[in-house]
Amino acid sequence: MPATDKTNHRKGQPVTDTTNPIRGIEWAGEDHRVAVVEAQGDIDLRRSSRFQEELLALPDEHPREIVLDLSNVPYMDSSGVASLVKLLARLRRDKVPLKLTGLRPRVRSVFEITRLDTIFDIRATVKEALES
Amino acid sequence: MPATDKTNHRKGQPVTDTTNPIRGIEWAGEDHRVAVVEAQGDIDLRRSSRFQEELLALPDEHPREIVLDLSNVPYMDSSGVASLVKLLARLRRDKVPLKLTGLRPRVRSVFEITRLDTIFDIRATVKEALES
Amino acid sequence: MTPPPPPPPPQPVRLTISSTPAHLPVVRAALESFCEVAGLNERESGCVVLAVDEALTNVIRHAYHGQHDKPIEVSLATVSQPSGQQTLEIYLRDWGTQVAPEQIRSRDLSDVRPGGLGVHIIRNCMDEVSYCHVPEGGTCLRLTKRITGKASR
Amino acid sequence: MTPPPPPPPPQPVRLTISSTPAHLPVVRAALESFCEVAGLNERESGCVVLAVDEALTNVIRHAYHGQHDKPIEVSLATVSQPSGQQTLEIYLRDWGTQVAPEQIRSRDLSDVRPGGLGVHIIRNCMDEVSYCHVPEGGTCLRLTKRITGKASR
Ligand SMILES: Nc1ncnc2c1ncn2[C@@H]1O[C@H](COP(=O)(O)OP(=O)(O)O)[C@@H](O)[C@H]1O
Ligand SMILES: Nc1ncnc2c1ncn2[C@@H]1O[C@H](COP(=O)(O)OP(=O)(O)O)[C@@H](O)[C@H]1O
Repeated sequence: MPATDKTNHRKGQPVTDTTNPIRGIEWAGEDHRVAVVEAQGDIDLRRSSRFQEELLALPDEHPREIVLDLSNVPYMDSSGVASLVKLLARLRRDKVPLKLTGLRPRVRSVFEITRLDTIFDIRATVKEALES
Repeated sequence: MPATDKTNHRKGQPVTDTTNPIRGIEWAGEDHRVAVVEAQGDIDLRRSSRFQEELLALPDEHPREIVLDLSNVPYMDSSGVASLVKLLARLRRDKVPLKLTGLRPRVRSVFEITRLDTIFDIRATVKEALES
Repeated sequence: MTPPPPPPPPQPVRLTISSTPAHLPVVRAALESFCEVAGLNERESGCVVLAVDEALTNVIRHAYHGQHDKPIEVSLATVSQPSGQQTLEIYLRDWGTQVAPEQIRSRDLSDVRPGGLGVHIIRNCMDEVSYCHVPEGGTCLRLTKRITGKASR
Repeated sequence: MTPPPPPPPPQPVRLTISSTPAHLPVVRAALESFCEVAGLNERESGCVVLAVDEALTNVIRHAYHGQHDKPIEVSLATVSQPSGQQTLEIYLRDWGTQVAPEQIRSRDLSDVRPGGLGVHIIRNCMDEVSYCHVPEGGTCLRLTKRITGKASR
């Protein structure tokens, strides 16, 4: 997948600084307390601080669990990964599990190179994450 | 579809000048005399003379009809379109029909801008072309 | 070498390439991304990429006669007009053979035959197209395109 | 202005940008395409794109302190070693604050915490990484990567 593949987040409006890194939250699970969070677009210096802000606001919604879907994120730099580490630390405090799904090969490689792939619970799909 | 979308012709080897613009020919129809020709990769100054050479060699195979599948061609410049005009002229002489299929929006727009979309028989898919 | 002066905002991107066809996909990819960031919609950026690719092909073929090691500069910028209109401005600069601008023209398309389509595409895809000779040698081609897409910058 | 001397073969591509994050996707797209034409496989080019993006991010943040209008040059070339090995060479040049090269270092990754990952990525993704001060001001970063993919040029 090219780093510049925009097939998925191209429809509609152009991707610029103003596109929300978090497209939306859906509540799943029998109790509707599992937050399925969909991220979108390249997470780089343009958008990583917004990404972090939006991520760190998630615990305020009091989810029982968070599933972060990265299938529409073609590219992520180290600051994006760092934001996820921050979120993970905050959620661990409250014993809220975090699962990452839909990592494209390029995004997965950033986790591998920074050796952070082992500290995250990474699942293939949202479906798999919800069933586990 | 970005002009640089390489999703389809990226697997395996890198696309360079040495990749054949024509990936292969399959013979279809009850009499196996319909040539289904698959093109691949960006057709630009690097590859358009090869493309033309390979196209103009097709009549020597004595097909009853040619279906040219462009679904793996993310980009085509005016010289690519010009080569198709040459092929069409040659085939008309021998009364061999030529159908183009699988044009991506970008490739279709080159035909439209050069007003050559009306002289070609353009079909959505190879299947549709074979059934017509 | 002294530091170059900072470019005026909105900040342009300049690509300096040699006249080899191998660099055409690199320019197309950079331009595609620049158009997207500048807020052009997909149809507009497809057209711009096609026009610039045709113009570069003409520089390589006609200004440099197919030589692969000659310099070409491609400058990209967005400009805000006093009217508020945002415009994409592209400059192509070569140091090759100069041809009278009126000789760079498209042919009658109703005559269906191959060749001679590039200039038609360039004029059709862009809002303004002007060729000028640079006194020091070579040609500058200025191309502009109004940004009608939902521009967010 | 006299015409610039023709670049030596294999011909490089140079991108001149200003230090705005808006240009990062443009550089990534151009670099991705350059890597592909140079024969890097997909894994290799992903790594190179990531490394250069991190290095540019560091220039913008640390050398230019977040200012968006300062110049950055990115030069890309492929070089044939006497051994026949093909190498991708990338130079990043800025005119910002110089920092002692030994201060540009990655931290211990076993300490899991955010931040300080960029330099690790750069060193991990590239075969050679060297920072040097340019006497006239600013820093030059040279990055190389051996091309192991089925290189066809
Ligand atoms: N950059 C250029 N420098 C010199 N002559 C050019 C240039 N671009 C176009 N021309 C002239 O204009 C003519 C029409 O160009 P074009 O429509 O692209 O068709 P083609 O290149 O196939 O002839 C060319 O044949 C050439 O004589
Ligand atoms: N181009 C640069 N110019 C000056 N200092 C730099 C540069 N790149 C990196 N550094 C220094 O190296 C440190 C580590 O960089 P990095 O690993 O990218 O992490 P971060 O940028 O998140 O701190 C930075 O904090 C900075 O002090």
